Amino acid sequence: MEVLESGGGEVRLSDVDEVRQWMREKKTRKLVDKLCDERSAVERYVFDGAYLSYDLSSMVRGPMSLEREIVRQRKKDLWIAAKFTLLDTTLLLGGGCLAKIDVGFAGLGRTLFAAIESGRVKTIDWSNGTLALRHMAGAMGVPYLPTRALLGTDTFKRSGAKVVRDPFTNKKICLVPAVNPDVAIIHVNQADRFGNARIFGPSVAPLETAMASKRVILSTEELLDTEEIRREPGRTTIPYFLVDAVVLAPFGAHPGTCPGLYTYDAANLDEFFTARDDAAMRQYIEKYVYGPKSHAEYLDLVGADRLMKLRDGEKIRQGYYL
Amino acid sequence: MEVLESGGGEVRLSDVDEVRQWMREKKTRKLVDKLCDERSAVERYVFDGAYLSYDLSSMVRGPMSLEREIVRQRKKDLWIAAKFTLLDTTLLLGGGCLAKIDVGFAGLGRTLFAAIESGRVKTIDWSNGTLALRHMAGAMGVPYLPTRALLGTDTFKRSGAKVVRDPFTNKKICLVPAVNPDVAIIHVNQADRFGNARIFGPSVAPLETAMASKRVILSTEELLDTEEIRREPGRTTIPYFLVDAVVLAPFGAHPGTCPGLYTYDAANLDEFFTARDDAAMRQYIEKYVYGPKSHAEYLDLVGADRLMKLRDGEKIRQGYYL
Amino acid sequence: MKFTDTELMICLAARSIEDSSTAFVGYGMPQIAAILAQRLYAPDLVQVYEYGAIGPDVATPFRRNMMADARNSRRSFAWTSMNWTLAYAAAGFIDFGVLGAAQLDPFGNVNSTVIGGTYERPKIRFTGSGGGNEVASLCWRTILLAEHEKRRFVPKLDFMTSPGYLDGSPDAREEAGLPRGTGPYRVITSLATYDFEPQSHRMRIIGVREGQTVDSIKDQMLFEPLVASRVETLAPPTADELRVLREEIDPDRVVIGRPE
Amino acid sequence: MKFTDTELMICLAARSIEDSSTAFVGYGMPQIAAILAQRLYAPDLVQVYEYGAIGPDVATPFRRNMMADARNSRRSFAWTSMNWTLAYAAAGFIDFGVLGAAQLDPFGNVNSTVIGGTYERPKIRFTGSGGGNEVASLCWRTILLAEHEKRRFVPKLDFMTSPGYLDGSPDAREEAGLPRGTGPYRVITSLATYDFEPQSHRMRIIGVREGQTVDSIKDQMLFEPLVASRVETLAPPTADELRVLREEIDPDRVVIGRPE
Repeated sequence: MEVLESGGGEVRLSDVDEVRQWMREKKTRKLVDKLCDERSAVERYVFDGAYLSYDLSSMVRGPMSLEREIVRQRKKDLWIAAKFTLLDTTLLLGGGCLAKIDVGFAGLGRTLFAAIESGRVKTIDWSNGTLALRHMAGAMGVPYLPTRALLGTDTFKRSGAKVVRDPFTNKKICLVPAVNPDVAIIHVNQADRFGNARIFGPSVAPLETAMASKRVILSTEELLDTEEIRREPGRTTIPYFLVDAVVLAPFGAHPGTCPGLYTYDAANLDEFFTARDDAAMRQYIEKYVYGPKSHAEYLDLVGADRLMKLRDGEKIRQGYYL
Repeated sequence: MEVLESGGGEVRLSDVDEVRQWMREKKTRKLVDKLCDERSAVERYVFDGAYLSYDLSSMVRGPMSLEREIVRQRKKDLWIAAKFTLLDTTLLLGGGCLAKIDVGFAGLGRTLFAAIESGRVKTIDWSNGTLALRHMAGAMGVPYLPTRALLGTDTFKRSGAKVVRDPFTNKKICLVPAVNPDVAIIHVNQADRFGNARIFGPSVAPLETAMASKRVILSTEELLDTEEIRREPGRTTIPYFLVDAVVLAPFGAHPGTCPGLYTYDAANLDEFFTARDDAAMRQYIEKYVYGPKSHAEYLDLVGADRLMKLRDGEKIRQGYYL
Repeated sequence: MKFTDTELMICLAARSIEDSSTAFVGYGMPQIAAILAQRLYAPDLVQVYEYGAIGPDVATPFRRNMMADARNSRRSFAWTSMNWTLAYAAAGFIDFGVLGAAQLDPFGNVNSTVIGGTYERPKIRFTGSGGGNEVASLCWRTILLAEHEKRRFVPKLDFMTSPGYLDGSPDAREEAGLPRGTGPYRVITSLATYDFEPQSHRMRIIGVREGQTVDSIKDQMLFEPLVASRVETLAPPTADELRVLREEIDPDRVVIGRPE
Repeated sequence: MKFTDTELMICLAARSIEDSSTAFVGYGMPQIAAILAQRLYAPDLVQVYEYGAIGPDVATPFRRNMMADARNSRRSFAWTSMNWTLAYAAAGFIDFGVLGAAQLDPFGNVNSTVIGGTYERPKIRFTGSGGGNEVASLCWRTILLAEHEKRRFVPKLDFMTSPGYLDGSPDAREEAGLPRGTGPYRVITSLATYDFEPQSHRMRIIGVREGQTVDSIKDQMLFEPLVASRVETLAPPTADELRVLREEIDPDRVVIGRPE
C-alpha cells in the first residue's frame, strides 16, 4: 500500500491480534462481582507509563474521583488520550502524572501550557474527532479507520496518521491508527456489580473507549440489580464483559456536573481554574486530592449540605432520568 | 495503494463528494410536515432500477406495508441490499421487482432460488456483516471501511471488496466500499411528522441505513408530537433531517412481528411460506398486495379482530415500551 | 429412548459450549443448541445474536424464523445493532461461533451459497453467508453443525462461503488476514464428531455414534478424514436433554423433528 | 449604545447563519452567536455539538465551560456521541461550522495550536484542534471568528491546525482529499468582515466597522487582504440583539464582556 504521507507523531500502535488475545484471556465472561473501591481499582489497573483514556471531562460526567485517586497514588508517566478534555489534563499534570498527551483538546490553564512549552510534557497533536475515531478502530478490532479530516494540515504532520489513495475512488484519504488504551476510566449513571452500565445523555465515545481498552474501571453514581439492567436492555451502554472494576462513587464527577443529577460546583471550580501557577495548583491538590484519603473522605470534605444543594441545583431531569 | 486482490462482483460504487452534495441540496433541514401515504411516498422516491435498502426483515419490524406498495406499483429492476432478510426478497421477486441482490442472506423459498438458478435475478455475494458495514461507510462519508471478514473465501471473490496491506501493521485487510442506496425503507415504532423516529429493541443498521441513503421513507406504528421527541432525546434513533417521507402504518410490519407491540401472524406467514411455486406466489400477491389498494385496505382485509389478537399475543412489552 | 439425528447433534453441540463464555449463534439448530446448553450445562452462557441482542434469556418454546423478535431478545444485558455485535466479535470478545453448514471440506471450510453449475447459473442456490462468514472469521472457536450426508463432505467445495483453515497450511488463516488463533473447533454431525489436527488442520474423527465405526463414517464421506488415537463413542441424548428439548424448547418439533 | 468587540462579532456571526440550517458549534463565542441567531433570526437553526447533542434548545443564561451539560443539551431532537456527530458532518449534513481562531492566514487557514519557538518547545501553546479540524474539514461553510489584533493576521501560520483553502490554489482542498465544495465562508473580526474571493481563495474585505476604513483595517493586519468592489459599513449591534445577549444569554457577561 503506497503511503503518500505520514504524520511524524509518536503513535501508541496496536497489534490487533495481540489485543484480541488479551480480550480473550483477560476479560472474563464470568459474572463476577467487580465492586471495589477506587483505591484498589487504581492500584490494580493503572500502572506507571500506562496509556490512559477517559470519557467526557472534568466539567461534565468526568471520572473525577478516579482521576483524583490516580493523582493520590502518584502514578507516573501516563500517556493520555485528551479528547474533549478540560481540567483533567491540568489535574493529572499538577499531580506529576503526565508524560505525553495525544491532543484533541489539550486542556486549560497556564500550568499545563507552561509544562508543554518547557518540554516537560510531550504533545502529539490530533483532534477530538480523530481521537474518538482511533478508539472506534480499537473497538472494531481493525488496525485503522479512514477519515476526511486532518488532511492538508500541520495537525496531520504532527499526528501519527497516514494519507493514502483510496483504491475505490483514487482520492486521497487519511487513515488513523487504532488505539487500545491500557486503561480506561469512565463515569456512568448506573451500573450493576458485574459492570453492565448505563450512561444517560449525549457522550463522547464511552462504548468505543470501553471496548478498545485493555482494562476498564467504571465509577458509578448508583448501583443497580442486574434484574433492573435486564428489564431495559436498550438503556445499557456498556456490557459487563468489557469491565474490570466497578466503583460506587456518588458525586464522582464533582466538581463537574453529572447531567440530570447534580449541577457543577462553581466555587470549587473557581479554585481549580484560578490555580494558575504551580504553587496554587499544588495547594488545590493538597487540599482536595492528598487531603482526603478516599472519595468518601472527599465527599465529607465538600460537605453533605453543599452536595445536596448541587443536586437541587440541577433543574433538568427530563431526558436523563425518564 | 497496491491492491492485492479484488472481488469480481459488480459494485454500486459511491462518489463520496457527489453523495455529500446530494445530502446538502436534497435533504432539507426545514421542519416540514413529511406525513403522506405509502402510495405517494413510493411513487415519489422509489424508481425503476433504484438501489433499495431496508432494515430488519419481513418477520420482524420489517417495512412490509412499504414493500407491498412497491410491489403494488410494479416497480422494476430493483437492486437490493439483502442484509438479514427473510421473505422480503421472495415478495419483491414474486412481484417482478428484482434485478440484483447484494446477498447477505438471500432470503427463502424455491421461487427465489429458482429465479437465481435460472439467471433471472443476479446475485452479488457479501455477508450480513459486510453489507451492514458498507452502509456504515456510507453513513460516515468515507469511501470504504476495513474489516477482517470475507478474507480467503469465494464470498470475497464474488463481492466487490478488495484486499490491501494495512500500512500500519503490514497485515492483509479487507476493504468494503461504501454503499449509498437510492432509497431506504424503515419501519419504526414512533415518529413525528418531521421524521424524528424511535426504534425500540435490537436492530440491524437503521441509523446507518438512513444516513447513507439518498431518500428515506419511514413507516411508523405511531405518530408523536415533536415535544414528546424532545422530552427524551436519548430515545431518538433517526433525526428528522435524514428523512424524506413519514407514513403512518399501524401494523406496518404485518405479517411479521413488531417486537413489544404485536406478535407475528402465523396463519398468514404459513400462506406466504408455502407459496413455493410461482403460481402460489402470484396468488398470495394477488390476494394480499394487489387486492387491497392501500395499507388501510390491507388492514381491513386482515381484519380488526385478528389484529387485536396479534397485539394481545405479544406478551413481552418490557424493554420496548418502558 | 429414540431420538432424531437433529436431537443428537443439538445435544452434542450443547455439551461442547463452555459455561461463562460468549457464543455467536445462528438461527435454527445452533440457537437451540445454545438454549439447551444454557438450560443444562452453561447457565451463564452469553448468547450473542448478530441483530444486536447480547445475553438474552430466550423464551421457550422456540418459534421458527423469529430471530430478533421479543422472545429471542428479552432480558438481554444489552441491545445494540449489527455493526456493534460484529465489532465485539472482531475485537476478540466472542468465544464461540455456532454455524450450520450445507457442504464442508477437510479443512472445515463451509459452503452455504451454491452447488453445481456455475456461480451465475448454479444448480442449487442457498441463502449465502448470512452472518456465517463473520462468525467463522472472527469468533475464537467455531462449531460447525451438519446432517451427515455423504455429498456434504467433499474434498473441494463448490463455493467457499465461510473460512475454515482455508488450504490447511500452517498459517493459512493468518496469511489471509484473518485473526490469529481462530478457526473451526468442532464439526458435529448426526453420526460423528471431529476436531482438527493441529498441524495439518484436517478434520479428525474424535467420536462416533453408537452403532457406527470409524470405517462406516469414512464410507459416508467423499474425503478421507484423519482419525484420533482415541475415538469415543458418543453418548446419546440423555433423558434430561430430551425432556428439555421436547417439552421446553421445541414442543412443536419445528427444528428437532420426531423420531420415526 | 456602547458595545464590546465581542458583542459586535457575535451579532455579525448570528446574522450570517441561515435559518433552517444545521450548524456545528464550538464553545464560547460560536455558541453564543448560534444561540443569538436562534433567538432572533433563525428559530429553526439546528445546533449540533461534537459531544452528541443534535438540535438542543439551549437554556440561558449561558454558563461557562459547560458544553455537554444538561442546559446545553436539553430538548434536543437526538442525543448521540462524537463519532456519530462527526459522521453527520462527513456525510454532508452540516451546513455551517462556527469556530474561533487564534491566528489566521490569507487563505483562512487557522492556528490554534502553537505560536513561536518550535513545535516541541513553543513560545505559546494553545489547546490544539479540539473539534476544530473536523469542523473546518467537513462542514459546508465555516465561519471564523477572531478578535482583530494585528498579530493574528499573518502571511504564514506558525502551525496550521485546521484547514482553510490551504495554499489557495483552485482545487487545493480537494487535492488534499478534503470534501469538495467546502471551506471558509466568512471571517468575522471585531473590525471587519471578509469573504474569500472565489478564484484566489484569498480573504477579501466585505464589511468594515463604523469609524474604520479599508485602509485602517489593512494597517491592522500582517498580510494584504483583497477588497470587495463594494464594502459595506457593518451595522452595529441592534438594541434587540444587545438586550437578548445581555439579559437572556449572558447576563454575567462571561463571554460578551462589558463596554468600558
